[in-house]
Amino acid sequence: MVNENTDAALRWIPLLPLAVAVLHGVMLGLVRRSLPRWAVNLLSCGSVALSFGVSVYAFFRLVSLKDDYRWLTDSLYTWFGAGVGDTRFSAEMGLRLDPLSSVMTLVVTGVGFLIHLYSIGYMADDHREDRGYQRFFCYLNLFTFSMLMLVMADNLVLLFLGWEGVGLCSYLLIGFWYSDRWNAYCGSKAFIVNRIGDFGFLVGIFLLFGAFAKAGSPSVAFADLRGSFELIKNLTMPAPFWGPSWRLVDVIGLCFFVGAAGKSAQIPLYVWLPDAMAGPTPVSALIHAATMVTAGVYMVSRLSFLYDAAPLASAVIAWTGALTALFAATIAICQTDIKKVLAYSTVSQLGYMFMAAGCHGYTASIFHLVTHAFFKALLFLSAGAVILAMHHEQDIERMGGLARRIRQTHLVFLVGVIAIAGFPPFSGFFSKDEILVATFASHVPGHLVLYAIGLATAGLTSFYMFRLYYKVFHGECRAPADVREHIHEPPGIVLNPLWALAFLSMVGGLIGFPVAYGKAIGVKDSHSLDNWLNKVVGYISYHVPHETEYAMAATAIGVATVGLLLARFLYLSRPELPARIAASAAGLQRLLANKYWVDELYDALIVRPLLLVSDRVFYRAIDAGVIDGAFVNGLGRSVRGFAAGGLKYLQTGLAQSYVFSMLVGAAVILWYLAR
Amino acid sequence: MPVEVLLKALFILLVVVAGLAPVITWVERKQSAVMQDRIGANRADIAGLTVLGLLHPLADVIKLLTKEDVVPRGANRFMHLIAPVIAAVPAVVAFAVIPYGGIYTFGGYTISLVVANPDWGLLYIFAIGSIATYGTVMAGWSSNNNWSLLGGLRASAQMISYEVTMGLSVVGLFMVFQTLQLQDMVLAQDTTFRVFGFLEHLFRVPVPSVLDWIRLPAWGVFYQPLGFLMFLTTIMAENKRPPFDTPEGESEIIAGFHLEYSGMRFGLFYMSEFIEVVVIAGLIATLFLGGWSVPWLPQATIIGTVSRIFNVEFATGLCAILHFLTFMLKVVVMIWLQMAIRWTLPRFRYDQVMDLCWKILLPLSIANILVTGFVLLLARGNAA
Amino acid sequence: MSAPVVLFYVFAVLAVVSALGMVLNVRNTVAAALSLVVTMVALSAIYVLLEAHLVAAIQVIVYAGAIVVLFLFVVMLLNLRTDAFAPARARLQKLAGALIGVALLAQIVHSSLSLPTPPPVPPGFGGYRQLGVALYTDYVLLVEVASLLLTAAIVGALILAKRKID
Amino acid sequence: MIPLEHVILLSAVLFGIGVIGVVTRRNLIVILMSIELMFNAVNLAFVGFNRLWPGAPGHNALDGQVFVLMVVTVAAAEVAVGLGIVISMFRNRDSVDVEEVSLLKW
Repeated sequence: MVNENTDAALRWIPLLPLAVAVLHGVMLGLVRRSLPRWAVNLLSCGSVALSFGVSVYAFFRLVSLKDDYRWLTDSLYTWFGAGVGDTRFSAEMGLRLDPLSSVMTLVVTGVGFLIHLYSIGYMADDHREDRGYQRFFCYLNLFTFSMLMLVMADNLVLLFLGWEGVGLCSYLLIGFWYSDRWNAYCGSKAFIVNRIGDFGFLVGIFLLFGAFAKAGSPSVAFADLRGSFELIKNLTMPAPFWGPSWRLVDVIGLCFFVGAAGKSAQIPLYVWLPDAMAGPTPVSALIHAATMVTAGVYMVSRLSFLYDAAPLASAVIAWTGALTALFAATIAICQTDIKKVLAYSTVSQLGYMFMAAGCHGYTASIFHLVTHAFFKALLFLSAGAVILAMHHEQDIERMGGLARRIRQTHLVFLVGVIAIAGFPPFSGFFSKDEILVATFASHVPGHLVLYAIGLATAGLTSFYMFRLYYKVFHGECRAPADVREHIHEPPGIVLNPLWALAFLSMVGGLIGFPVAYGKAIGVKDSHSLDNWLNKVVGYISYHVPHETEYAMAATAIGVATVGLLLARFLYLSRPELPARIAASAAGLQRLLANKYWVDELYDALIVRPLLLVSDRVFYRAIDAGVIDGAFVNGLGRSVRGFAAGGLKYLQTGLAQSYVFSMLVGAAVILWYLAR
Repeated sequence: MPVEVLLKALFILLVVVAGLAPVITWVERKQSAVMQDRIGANRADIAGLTVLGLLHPLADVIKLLTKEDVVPRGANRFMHLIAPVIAAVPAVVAFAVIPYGGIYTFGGYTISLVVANPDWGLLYIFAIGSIATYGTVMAGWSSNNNWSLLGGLRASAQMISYEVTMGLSVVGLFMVFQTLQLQDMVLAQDTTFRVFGFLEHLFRVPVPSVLDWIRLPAWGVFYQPLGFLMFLTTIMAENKRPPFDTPEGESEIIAGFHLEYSGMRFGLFYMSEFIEVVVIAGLIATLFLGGWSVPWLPQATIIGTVSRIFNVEFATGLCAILHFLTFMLKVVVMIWLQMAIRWTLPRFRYDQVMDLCWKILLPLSIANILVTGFVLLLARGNAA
Repeated sequence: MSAPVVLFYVFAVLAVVSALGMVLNVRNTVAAALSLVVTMVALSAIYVLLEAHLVAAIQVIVYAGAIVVLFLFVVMLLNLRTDAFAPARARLQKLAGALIGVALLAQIVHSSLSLPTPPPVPPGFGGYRQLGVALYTDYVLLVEVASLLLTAAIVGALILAKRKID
Repeated sequence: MIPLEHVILLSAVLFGIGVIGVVTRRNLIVILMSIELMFNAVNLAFVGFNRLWPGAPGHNALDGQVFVLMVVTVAAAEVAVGLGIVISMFRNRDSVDVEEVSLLKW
């Protein structure tokens, strides 16, 4: 089977974007001349398109394979190894494509390709940075490469490589317009917060490898981990401080989840994502839809075998996800920056996915990941189109009534809104519905509460998305006159990807057409995504009677409709009301508008004390005082004094005296030897 | 057998040094006269008969012996007195390793006609030659005379410079004959080689056997023509005779290092030059012209043929005499050649001498070594 | 006491005396150089007695024939008739040096007493053939390094002694 | 047979004489000569010890003599450069007194 399961074509999927990125890097860094734009476009988009093609090819090869042997591997070389014998650690540079990662590859390359296309139009008039255009595409390609490495890695260490890669690229891209200090700050913030998560991830890797090494099968390759997971399933570790010993699996799962929370912006590490809006809009789209934030979800489902055995960790994940979803949704209500709204909606959708994953509904979370990739990319890109049309105006208070001016943008945006709000038959409906079902049917403690939270979040989502929609596209235009004159439809290179994404957002849900409805319309196991993934992440573990499922779907639609109507009432028919409500509930309004002062809280609790200690103690006292003062300069001073005081008089300038001292030394040595 | 060595040494001293050297002075006069269309020395006479001026050397000796031996004021007396000896002795002792005959066996008793045949014969020659420098230098320095000093300076510089090239120029010869012993070298040359053999040895071109009859005596001069020329040049420069006589340089530093010498001490310098001429002749004959060997007639052949008629002892003795005569003949020819050069070429300027040594001869000799080694390697590789 | 031993002692005494003559001769540099030559030649004779024929020849050719002549050349070039220096100033240094020298000498004598009698030499020992083989097989790297050193020395001497590099 | 102790002793004595010359004389040329003398002493020791271990028939052990040859080479190079220094020094300060050239001091 092995020869059938190896395919050297896999390596090209990540390699092509990397090659182009390196080429750009060389041009920029060494040659210091930027290619002409058409060349940049051709190379960057072409490479991503090609790797998309290869992914499709690989996908069909997977399909052709037998059900139980459905994976492709392409091992390149041993990245690095350490140790010997039964504690040998070796990280292979090997790619592995199984159904899960093939789905991810398709999403990353496909959506990524659309975003690349879009960027051509979006960055066309960007002349802010030196050689910025090529630099931008260099980062984009690097980003794609990292994400592909992440999803195609066949072992944890390699996955961590991609993990760090996306972190780096997000930093580079969020701070792309670094001349503006605020952007640079946001980039650093994203990077640092991610680092905090990565720390947990690393600890998780160490623990996992240590456990497996102790159990006698040292490896970090997913296949081995999964195969010999039984060995460590029941290991325990002593509690660090007190209390009963912990289950190792739970600890490891939690550690990994810390990492996932960092990448995928869950409480408490979500703070970087809204600030990530500082980057250019395509970047936001890329980060939110295709590449970065999905990494956590992917990783959790990749390690599903581990989480299946770790109830505690799963529960934590589920609850964190749910709370994040609700929390972010509430914040999103009061945001006035179009991209901020979308950002918080992303956070809450990710919360959804984690909620599902925590309830062992990995298929559901991946499903939602895919659909979310579609419509969130769509939303961001069309928002970018709006911003372009408004001449880089992002405040929705200055928009309105754009529906007539930019029709196509308006249409695709509407598709995205409907999709995310979860109205059938758009994609969002199916995935969200499945998540709710999974939560409802799972055995996580308090799963009904989770279900309720999910439902409420659904309503809130629908509400704030339509609020956004109405405030942007309807009502009278609040833009200043000069801008109002020049509102124009963006060029085709910007619009076509939007249409493609809109189409996907509409029909994307059909890949997970629920079994229940399938029965209704007489299609046997219609949930193709489930059939596709179940060998990797396990079968859908919940079974609810179809009637319940219908009822839940109905309630979900109902809640969404409520949100829709409320938004319509508040922001279309009675646009003066919200201000009054805000005035009456000023505290709440301020609380939400300021995002619960979470940033300020972190700032006060963590950042400032840290800075203070570093400055006062580590820098002033230890480094400057002890190391520099006592050791470095002190040593130099003493030597200088000694030499200038006495040593220099040995330098008589008479060669013979030197010879004489040499002679004495030689005599002593000789005497010692001949003694 | 010290007696044998003593006899050989005596033979050399009598025949070559005492016999040949004075004659050479006459030869020089006469040859120069002939070359310059003069009559030359013809006055000295005993009872009226002048034997072609052959008495002149005798007259010279008497005159020099009877002259006063002056030591200039402020000179370093000891050195001044000892310098000529140091100059003359090496020239004489150099003969010790030059074979003037082969190895012969008179029933049971084997004799090799060379005073001493050390393993490092040629090195001995070089060592002696390098000692000979000191005579000149000491003479030049000790006379407390600026011209002499300059002469000594030039002599020292010139001689150490040319020693280098002299040594390098014969390295090719060692490589060919694979020995430093002069007797062995001559034995190796006492044969012939096929002129066209090199085609086979180097280029693997088969040579028609007819051409095998075209043979040359296996002399160094044929193996190392360039080496021969360079060795001749350098060793003549070592001898400080014209055209390399910058240490004496009559025209600019009156007589150079022996300016302050008179009487027999000057005579010693004078004689040592001529002895060296003979040494040079013998050395070149030995190294490059097959020494005592008769061309195309190897020793074995001679003895074999003659002993058909007479007995072997007689044949051997005849062969020995023949060899000695051949050697002397070659020596004489070489002496003649040196004289011819000395009276033909104008003097070099000092800087020209140095340039010739360092800029032309030294690179040439090194190149010669390289080429020789390469050719030998090629031949050996083809042989194997 | 066989002839070589006698010769050895003769040459040894000669070497020491002439060496002293070189070092202690404060009047006449040329004389010093010449007595150095005597030492060299005596040493080469001792080398012959020690079966190191090639080394003996090289000793005479290089040291006596080239190096000391070079010394003489320089002395005459600079025309130092007598070196009119007061002896070195540091008397204490001299004293200490002499003491240390004596001590070292004693030490060496003490530690080099009673060496075994040397075995008979194998055929061709010290001859140019054996030495050449040793040089060009085991020590070929040494030879290369030496060639490099000589080249550097030539260039260095030129740079140093030339009035102006043209 | 030549007693090697005396050979070594001789070399030691010569070396000592050379050292004395180097340390006490002020004439740079004589100092160089003394250095040569020291070289020779060392060579003598090498040759003597090589005589002590001449190796077996078939393969001679000539390390000592090889080393002597190297020492000679180095000595030649050293003299060439040293005398070059002497000449340039004499050209600059008209003397070969080593105590004249003591500028490189504190």
